Amino acid sequence: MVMYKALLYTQWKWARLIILLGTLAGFSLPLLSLQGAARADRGALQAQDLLRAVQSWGTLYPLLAAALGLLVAIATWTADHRGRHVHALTLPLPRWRYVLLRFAAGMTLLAVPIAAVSVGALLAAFTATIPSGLQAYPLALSLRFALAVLVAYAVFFAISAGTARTAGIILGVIAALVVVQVVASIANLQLDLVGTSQVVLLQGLGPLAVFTGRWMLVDV
Amino acid sequence: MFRRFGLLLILGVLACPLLGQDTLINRLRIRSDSLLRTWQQAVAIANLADSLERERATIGRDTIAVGALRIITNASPLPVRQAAALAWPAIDSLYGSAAADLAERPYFIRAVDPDSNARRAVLHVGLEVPWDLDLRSTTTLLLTTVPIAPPDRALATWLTGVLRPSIHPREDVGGVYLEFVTAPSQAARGCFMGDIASCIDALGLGDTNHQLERWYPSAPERRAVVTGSFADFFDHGGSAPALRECVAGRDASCTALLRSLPADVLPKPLSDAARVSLVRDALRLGGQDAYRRLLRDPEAAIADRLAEAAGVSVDSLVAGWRNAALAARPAPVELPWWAIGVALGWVTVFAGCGLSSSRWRL
Amino acid sequence: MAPLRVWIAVAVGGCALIALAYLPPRGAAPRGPRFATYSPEPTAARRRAQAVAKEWRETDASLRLLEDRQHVKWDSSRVGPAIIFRGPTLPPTAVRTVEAVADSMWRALGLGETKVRAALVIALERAPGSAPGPIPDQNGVAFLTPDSTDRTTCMAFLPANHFWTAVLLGHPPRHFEPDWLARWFQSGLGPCAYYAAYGTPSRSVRSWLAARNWDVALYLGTHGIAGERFLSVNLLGDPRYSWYWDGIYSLSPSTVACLAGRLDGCRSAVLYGADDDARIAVPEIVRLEQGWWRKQHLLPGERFLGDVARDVGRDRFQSFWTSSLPVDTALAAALRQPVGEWTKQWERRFIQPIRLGAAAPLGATLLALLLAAVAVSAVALAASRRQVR
Amino acid sequence: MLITIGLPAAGSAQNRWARQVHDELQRALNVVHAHGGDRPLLDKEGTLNQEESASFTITLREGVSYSIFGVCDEDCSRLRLVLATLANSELALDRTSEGFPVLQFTPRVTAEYRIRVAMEECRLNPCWYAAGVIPSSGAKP
Repeated sequence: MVMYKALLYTQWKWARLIILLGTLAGFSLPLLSLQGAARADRGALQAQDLLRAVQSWGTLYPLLAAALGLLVAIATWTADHRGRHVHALTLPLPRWRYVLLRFAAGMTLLAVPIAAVSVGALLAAFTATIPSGLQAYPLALSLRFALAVLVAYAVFFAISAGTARTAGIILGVIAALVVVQVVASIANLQLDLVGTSQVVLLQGLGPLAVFTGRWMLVDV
Repeated sequence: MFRRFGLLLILGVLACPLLGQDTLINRLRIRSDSLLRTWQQAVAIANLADSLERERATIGRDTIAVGALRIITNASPLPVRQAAALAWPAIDSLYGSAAADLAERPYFIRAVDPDSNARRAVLHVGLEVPWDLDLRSTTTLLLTTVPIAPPDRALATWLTGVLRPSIHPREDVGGVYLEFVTAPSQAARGCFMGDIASCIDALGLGDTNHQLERWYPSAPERRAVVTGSFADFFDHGGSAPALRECVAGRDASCTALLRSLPADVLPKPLSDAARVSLVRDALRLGGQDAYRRLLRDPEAAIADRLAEAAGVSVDSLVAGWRNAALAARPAPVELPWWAIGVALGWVTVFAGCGLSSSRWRL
Repeated sequence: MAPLRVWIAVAVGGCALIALAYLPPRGAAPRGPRFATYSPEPTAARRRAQAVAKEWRETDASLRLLEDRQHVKWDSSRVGPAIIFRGPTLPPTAVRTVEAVADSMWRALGLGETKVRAALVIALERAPGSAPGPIPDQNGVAFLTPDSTDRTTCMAFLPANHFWTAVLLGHPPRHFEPDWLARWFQSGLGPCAYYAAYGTPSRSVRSWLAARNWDVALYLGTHGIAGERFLSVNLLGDPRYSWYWDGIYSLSPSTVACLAGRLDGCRSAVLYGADDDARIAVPEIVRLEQGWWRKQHLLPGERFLGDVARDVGRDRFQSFWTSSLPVDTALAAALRQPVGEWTKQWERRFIQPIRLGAAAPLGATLLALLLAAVAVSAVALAASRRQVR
Repeated sequence: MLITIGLPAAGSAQNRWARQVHDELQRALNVVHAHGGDRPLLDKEGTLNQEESASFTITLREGVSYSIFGVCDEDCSRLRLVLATLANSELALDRTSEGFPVLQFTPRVTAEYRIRVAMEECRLNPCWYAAGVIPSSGAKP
């Protein structure tokens, strides 16, 4: 527990600006997206326009989640990389536990912007005048945001924990995929690697499908 | 006696609903007549309002006259006069003597503040244009909105639109060359190879029966048309299986699918641009009155009308048009001298950045 | 710890300021049209003339239908609907062909001699100015249903556009398929096909259908209206494009909820208009305007009752059609299951349930959690084997 | 001998339901006529939807006993026949004989009476009906 607190404190020092900005952004997103759901005398949008606005704003939640995951993950490992992990290896605890503590500390920090999104969504939903036939989904939105942050953080945590070589390999694989796709299209081969990987990863039951789809705070 | 009484009674009872229906019909007839009168008055008033709007559109406006062009516009930095001076020769050369009618059909151009937030009066007549359009765009606007009387239905259908002066004549004809060599149609390819009958077919000037077979005679062509242009359209309900068979190479399915399309939807081997360029050639050959001759007989076949306008036979018109298209073959990719300079400049910049990097300092 | 308090204070203060600025919602301006238009708008006088013309067209159509109903001649040698042509006179051979097609279409619907007879009034395209008044609307399909002045005749008004006029005058385009005409007639019969097949509906069913302009009983055939390929639900387009959702959200909430596979949504989409006891006008003229599918309360509603009839069988549908019970009770009895349940399954035949709200699919959620776990375990594993060089 | 009043059957006589009720009513009138009945006073045919009714008036003479019939088509399972005064006070009604209600009535005074036919159950609307009135006996000159 002491060790966890120490790690949490160090990570807080490295990532506090990111967390602060993420919290403000996460809190303001739901409020901004529901500005059209005002009383009739205050320029309220019709249901269709309101839904369109909510849908447009909805694209920012996954972006915010991915950005938070990426930046906090990088901040988590930068110091260790700089010190060539000597400090981590000198600590009196198994390395795997050290990794889990780092991850837990990062997630603890990320809980703040997640909470901000939840509070913002709940406040917006309760104070907005929602047209009849529509309903708000603040809890579903908050849960999805939390899940997206967790996944983004975990993936980038894994990538940035690796050496530059690991990162190079990952980037190389992606680049190879793109090059093969380009060559295939030039050669007019029926090969759609990018499309397929997009479907596998981002659509339907893909592991990254939580980022895609529509993030509707208000819907039918 | 009773029977007669009964009969009258029955007829009366039977007639009741019919009488009700008659009164309803009379009521509707009266309403329809009065609505018709109201409509006739309303149309007269609307016509008056339109003409008043046209007059208002001229009040306090300048009338710019260049050739037969008349442009009524408000004072603004929009380069209308210069644009008209550039547009008139193109318009005059296309419509010839018919262009004189444009003096009676002015452009109404309202130049407005380009700031989209600025308040604007509702536009009832003419065009609304931001006053910061440059000369080129204003000229293009004049060329693409020439207020010439629309052609008859037959010509408009064949052209799928109105004939306008060309903005980039050379590129237009070059585009026809590209269609010759790229269109998935033996008719277009035959035209390219010099078969004038194929050109006439590809342009839809000949016999329009069995057009599918004439334009796309081989199975691969028909499959290319289905998969290239109508895959999404046919991929629903009853036609989806036929589409799959067609994609799998069953020509009968491709043909059936294409036959199920309305005639004007079947992709033309040579685009509308090619047809327009042919008409332009005919008008150029025919001289001043060519456009009037083209419109003279709306009942005649398009091929005859083109020949009449051009003053030569369709075959020689099409042959000349084909030769012009072949001559306008787009230039192959070339490397302008300045591109080499730009490339070297960038190399120097990046090299400089690299050499000045701190990593080189010890 | 002092700096921590400062950061927390900044965060809380910032959020409070944002809340003060934006709560409660201040309202917003609707987004303008996607493409700015510079084309002239009609004057107010022109708009009024157009409105009067529309009203005249409707009155004229009603009048003509009533007149035609009075003068319709029934040919006892035919089973199909009587055909009345307006506009140019057709050659006798063309008339015979049309009647033969109409008869075979009638038989294909399983109809023979019926208590309520249908008459198709086909208005051929006429040249502008060839008759007084505004140019008739070539899209205004209308139906005059039987009423107390004539309980046994249902009239369908079917304007023939340029294409169909050419076909009827005996000049079909060379790609013309024979079954197109029959399909056109079939879709043109609309509610009259139901009247012919099942008679006049009970008061409750009729007032339900009148309240929703018969949108669930426009097509009795086995295919979609105007053929397999043309269900109104297909007109929504492709979910990949933004206008798909614009189209979805232009529908009523219950319609959207039904597309999402929600029972209550499907139920209220089907039973829209069943509660209010709509006054049935005499004459009752049902008009379908262009874009009628955008006003449907259920997609693809045009074939809903046709599919119900096919699924439950003639007798059960007949008892629903003439039942004096409330519509929801009568329909549930005919379907032998709750209306929402059946409709939800029916909807699935045409469209995958759309996703509403913000929840991620369960499977995707589990896979995402698995991916996170694998990523973190991989790092832990790699770290255990890390060497210091 | 077949009695035909020569009704203007309009379009309705063309279909089988109209023919069915027409024939059934003629048969009923023939039966009464064959057993000493007079010529029918009234023979009315028409269509009604379920829960609709039609009524018509007829003059009946004092002391004459009249048979009043109603028939309806195969889709109708209950037809109601009511004889009432013009002030709508019911004098006789038959709601038990389902598709073939019959009334026997002998008026005490010569007056106009109202006969109302109500379509109580029709499986496929509209249902065709026919009603007939015939003096069954004792017709005075």
